[in-house]
Amino acid sequence: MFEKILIANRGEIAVRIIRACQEMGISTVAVYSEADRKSLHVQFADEAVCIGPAQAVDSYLDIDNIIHAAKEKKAQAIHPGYGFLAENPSFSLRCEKEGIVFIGPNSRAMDLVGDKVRSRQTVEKAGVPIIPGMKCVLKNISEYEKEADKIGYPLMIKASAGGGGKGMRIVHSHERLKAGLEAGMREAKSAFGDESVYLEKCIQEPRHVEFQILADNYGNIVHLFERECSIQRRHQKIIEESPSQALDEGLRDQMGEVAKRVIQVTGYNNAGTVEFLLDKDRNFYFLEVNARLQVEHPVTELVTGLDIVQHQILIAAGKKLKIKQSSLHQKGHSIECRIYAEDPENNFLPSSGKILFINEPAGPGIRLDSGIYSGCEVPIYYDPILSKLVVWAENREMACQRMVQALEHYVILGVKTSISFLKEVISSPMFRRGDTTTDFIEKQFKDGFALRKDDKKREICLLAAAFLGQNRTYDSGIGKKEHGERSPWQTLGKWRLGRSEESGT
Amino acid sequence: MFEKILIANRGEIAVRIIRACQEMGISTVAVYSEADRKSLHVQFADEAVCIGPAQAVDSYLDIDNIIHAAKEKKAQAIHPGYGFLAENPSFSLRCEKEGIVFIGPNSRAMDLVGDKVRSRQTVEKAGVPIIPGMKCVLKNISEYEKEADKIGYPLMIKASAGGGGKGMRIVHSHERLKAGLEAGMREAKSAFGDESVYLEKCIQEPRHVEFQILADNYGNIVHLFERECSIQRRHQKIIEESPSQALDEGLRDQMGEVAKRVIQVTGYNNAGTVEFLLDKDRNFYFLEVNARLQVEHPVTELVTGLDIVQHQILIAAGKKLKIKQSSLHQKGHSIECRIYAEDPENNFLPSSGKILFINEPAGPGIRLDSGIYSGCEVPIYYDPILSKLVVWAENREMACQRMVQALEHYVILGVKTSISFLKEVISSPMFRRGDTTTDFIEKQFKDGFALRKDDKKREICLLAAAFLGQNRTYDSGIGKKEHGERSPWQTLGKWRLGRSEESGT
Amino acid sequence: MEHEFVVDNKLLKIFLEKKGEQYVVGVDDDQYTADIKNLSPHIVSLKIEDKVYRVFIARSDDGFFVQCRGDQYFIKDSDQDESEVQGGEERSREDMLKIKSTMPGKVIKIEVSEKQEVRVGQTLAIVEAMKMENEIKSSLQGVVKKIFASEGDLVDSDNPIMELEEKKC
Amino acid sequence: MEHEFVVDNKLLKIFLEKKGEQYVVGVDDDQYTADIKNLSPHIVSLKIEDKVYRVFIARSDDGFFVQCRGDQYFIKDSDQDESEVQGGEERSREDMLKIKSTMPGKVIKIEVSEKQEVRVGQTLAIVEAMKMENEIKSSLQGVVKKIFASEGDLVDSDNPIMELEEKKC
Repeated sequence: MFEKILIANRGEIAVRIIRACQEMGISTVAVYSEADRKSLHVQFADEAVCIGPAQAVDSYLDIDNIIHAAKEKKAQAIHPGYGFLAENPSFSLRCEKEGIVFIGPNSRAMDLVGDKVRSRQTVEKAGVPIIPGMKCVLKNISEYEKEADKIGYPLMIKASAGGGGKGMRIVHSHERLKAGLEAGMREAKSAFGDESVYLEKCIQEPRHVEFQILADNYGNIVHLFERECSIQRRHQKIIEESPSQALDEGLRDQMGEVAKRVIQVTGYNNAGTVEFLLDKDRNFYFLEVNARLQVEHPVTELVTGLDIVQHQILIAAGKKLKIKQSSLHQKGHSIECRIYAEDPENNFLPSSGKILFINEPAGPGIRLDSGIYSGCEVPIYYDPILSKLVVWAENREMACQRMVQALEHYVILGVKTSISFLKEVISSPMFRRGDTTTDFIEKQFKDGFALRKDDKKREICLLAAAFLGQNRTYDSGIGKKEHGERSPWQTLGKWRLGRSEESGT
Repeated sequence: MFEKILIANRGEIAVRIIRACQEMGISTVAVYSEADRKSLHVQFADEAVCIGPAQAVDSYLDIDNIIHAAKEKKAQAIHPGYGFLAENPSFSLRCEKEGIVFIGPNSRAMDLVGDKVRSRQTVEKAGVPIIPGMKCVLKNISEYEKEADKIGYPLMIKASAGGGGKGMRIVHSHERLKAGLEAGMREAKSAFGDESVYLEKCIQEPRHVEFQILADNYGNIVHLFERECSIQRRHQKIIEESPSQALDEGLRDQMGEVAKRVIQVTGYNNAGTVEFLLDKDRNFYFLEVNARLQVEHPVTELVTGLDIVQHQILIAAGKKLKIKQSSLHQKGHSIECRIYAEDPENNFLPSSGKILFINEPAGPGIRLDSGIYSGCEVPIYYDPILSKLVVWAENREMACQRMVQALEHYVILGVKTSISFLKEVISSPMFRRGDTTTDFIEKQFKDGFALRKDDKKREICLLAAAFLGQNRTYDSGIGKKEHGERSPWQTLGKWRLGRSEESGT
Repeated sequence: MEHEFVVDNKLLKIFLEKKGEQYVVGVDDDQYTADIKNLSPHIVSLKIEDKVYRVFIARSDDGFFVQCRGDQYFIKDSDQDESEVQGGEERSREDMLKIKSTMPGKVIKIEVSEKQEVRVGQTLAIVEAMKMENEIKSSLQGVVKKIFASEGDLVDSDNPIMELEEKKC
Repeated sequence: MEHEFVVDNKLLKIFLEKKGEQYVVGVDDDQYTADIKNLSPHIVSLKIEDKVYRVFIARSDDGFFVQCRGDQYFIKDSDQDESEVQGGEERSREDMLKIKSTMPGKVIKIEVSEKQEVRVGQTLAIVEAMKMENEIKSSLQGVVKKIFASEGDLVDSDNPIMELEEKKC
């Protein structure tokens, strides 16, 4: 087993990986940018090395600096976390060359699954369903019509050079195809300077369903069931759960087997995730393989009882997977909410600055993977994820109730967060029904999001502010004993204590 | 379902019960003594009523005051927690009379199981094994000798009027019985003024193994498997775990069925615990029924996935138990450590006072049921339990490692706690081996407990103290920017900020 | 004593006076008694007719961040904001001339130059924070008077990146 | 500057001086550089040759409670304790005459009266805290000089419950 691992990441995921290492008796090296000397992940590690300036490109994305730190500290392996260099084949290749174990897939598999076109071709050959459509551009309308009939309606017209929804449109019938194609081409031309468009089957009311996989270096593969991650804003997942409300035993087994086949034919090893779109008629289509530990891995850990990070490390160390598919079960229900530093009432703009105070939810069935503490700074340079609040309960209904309570008890003062918004989503009847599709946020919050607030609570907040303000300015009105009791606490923030000499007991 | 529940308790268990109610949408009423206005359980509830002075006998034990609060607040049910009035039949009877649901067993069953002699007679008739021995005092040595041969050696001589180990002695053979009896009688006479003694089988290397039970009001009973609670000091449990290392499937099933029979023949309902002693030859003996929610219930919750408090409430509200014995499974391993305010280096004397700062462990598999916060007071009037740290992991080895890490990350400054001692116990090879008997602490720490401390860490602690001390006295040496950054934090405790006017940004 | 705060741009008054162990509170025309205790630097416990509220609070430069049972408010000190509250429309027009970032971040691009005319909705600068780009647009027609920041600079949301001059047409 | 602390009854000296962003540290004959940062009111981060230590610290009346990686110390200010450290034996004899509770609690029973003679090991009083009774015994032979507390009183561990007078025999 490794004696020392370097964690090439920051924030909550670095903390989470360090915890796993500590439990396994493995020494840890954190790396940090100049903006992160005071960050939590630095405090949790045994050793820490500064790898450059605040800009990620000069630090967390600088392969040379990270390799240098690993060699200097004699780390035998590197865990990349998610983001940054996690899915960068040059980094994993470099690790291989330097004789450092990269805790993740081999570089060849990473290369393959990172290429959308090649990976789809590979899995399609193995009989894995992909979204019907064609990436090649056709010559004339009649060719498109023939192709469209094959794919079936409704279908999507997409710009070949496209992205971000531009030039994209839905066509519901044969009659409207011609007009749609012409309009799509015009839009594509004006947006990208290239009028090429192609057709793709339109997945209606899609759910994002993905399967967590563990694969060792000897061809043993298990899936740890699905996560549903349909609740997204700006194509970014914000709430994930397991199990999905859309699967039954049969479909789950079927998709799980397909996911394992994807892993097999791509030669993938270590932990990975196979993403699918699931339509309302229970057809599923392969999207891609995420070649890393995912943000949402805790929901799988809570329903299966496996520690995915520890298994990643074991697999990377060459251990054989001892888990059998037949011994794995999903138990209860788990939901994760990603807590971002962002303003839900102002178009989810990121928020940064000093976190003045945190009060964290705790108790039965609550797990908080956090990268922050009272007094820390949220730098502007990186992804604004602060923590992940994850709950587990006997069933989905209880998990929802637990999450609502946990969100209500989660206090972060000083920066804006998505907490109140998440509470609104989990509380909504549509979410409670399990009616979760990828357009959930758009549908539910089409007019934006404004917090419903309670007048009584506002009054209470004002009272508390007045109380603190008053006791700062007017100490004389307070009895000596009470004054002494409170004094150590009253010297915070911009305040000063009037009579500290008297207050020590 | 109840709309409002009064919680007749304080500390971590009151907080835990309030959390369960909140998740079920039930409004909560806390009660508190004058010493507890600032306690955490008061802050968690929707409403709070002061029920008297600090002394428990005038508040938490005052039935009239509590019933009065419940009626005034229109609470439909009372949860007694553990300790205080939890096993007081007059209280549950009074609740019944007042038309308030007591969340616990019916008063008749409570009465029965609360009487050691009657309850042992009852279960013995139903074929439940009890410790061989006789409560009746015999006339002469030869009668004792006959009885002793029936029971077998080694055996215990116990004082009839006894308790706390006084007058108790072990006899290993027939030859030594007479001398032992005479000495025991003398001791009994001098300690209690009554020389009566009786014989009881001596259970060697005993383990304390108990079974958690849920029983509804319609005769449906399930057991939620065992907890082993052998690690005790002064006959008080301090570490509990599930599963027990001493049971295999067969013995577990057998003991579970016996536990259910005990519940059945005593007419017991709601949640309860059947306690056994298990000897090294796998014989088990009924001890008693704990007619309450137990301190250590979380380990069972973590391995079974059931929320025992929520099920207590459901049962009390007249719901039928939907859980089948066959659908219950123990999964993974759970360990609980009770965190007491006490000084392990000074004979475990209780510690009280102000908690200046807390940093809590968190992350995968860690649950903390806590009744304290940074800045709270630990009053001298009540049981010194501060919180319960509970971990879950795939297996016992990983659970131990997780617990050691969690204890190391748990920081409580201001009062002495058992944290360092617990870490020592969990880390010991004997505990790791699962070699846990009720004399574990006596054997392992016969010469008391002294912390092994690390010189480097002491140096680091001194440095930190010097750093803070210096920056309080000598502000001038610090650059302006750094000064500004740090200033809001430097006004704590006995400190004052030198130049607050400059420090606001 | 009476306290004046600004919440959601509304001026609110609270009267608070210690009376024995309790506080007498006046809100609007309502008056009642409250039991208020400081639990720790950032936590206050209020009890009003048996109802208990745990309030989390932190002071910032110009007010308090306060949270009670899931609802969070930013409560501004009234003295710092009286101008803003009273002269609403006037003030906001002035604000619109001072082009600030809505979030602290790094200036990726300045899209205009000094003296250049700009129209409503025109992108003036792009600021990046936390991997997200944000276009800062003009909300009026005018002329760029002065640019304070350069590309690559870190900016906050208090100090303007540039200032415009209104141009009536 | 040099700092003097008392830990486990030993006097320890630490030299600490700021030098740029770092600190120069002297412990015994050792000298090295440390990167020390205040993270929050009760947390200090130290970095020494890439090793990082998170230290939790809280000030009390006469020193600091400090914890680092699971080890906790109470570090006394040296000025408050010089007498105790230097004149060990002398002092402790004086201490033995002042009968204090080892823990804050409530006096359940005073077992002696003033002017009564007491022997080594004799129970003087019983103090209860947190449901546990604790017998306070005499560690020398003497006479009860003065009793300060009555049954039912709350006592702490700083102020004596009674005072004895030594009686040589």
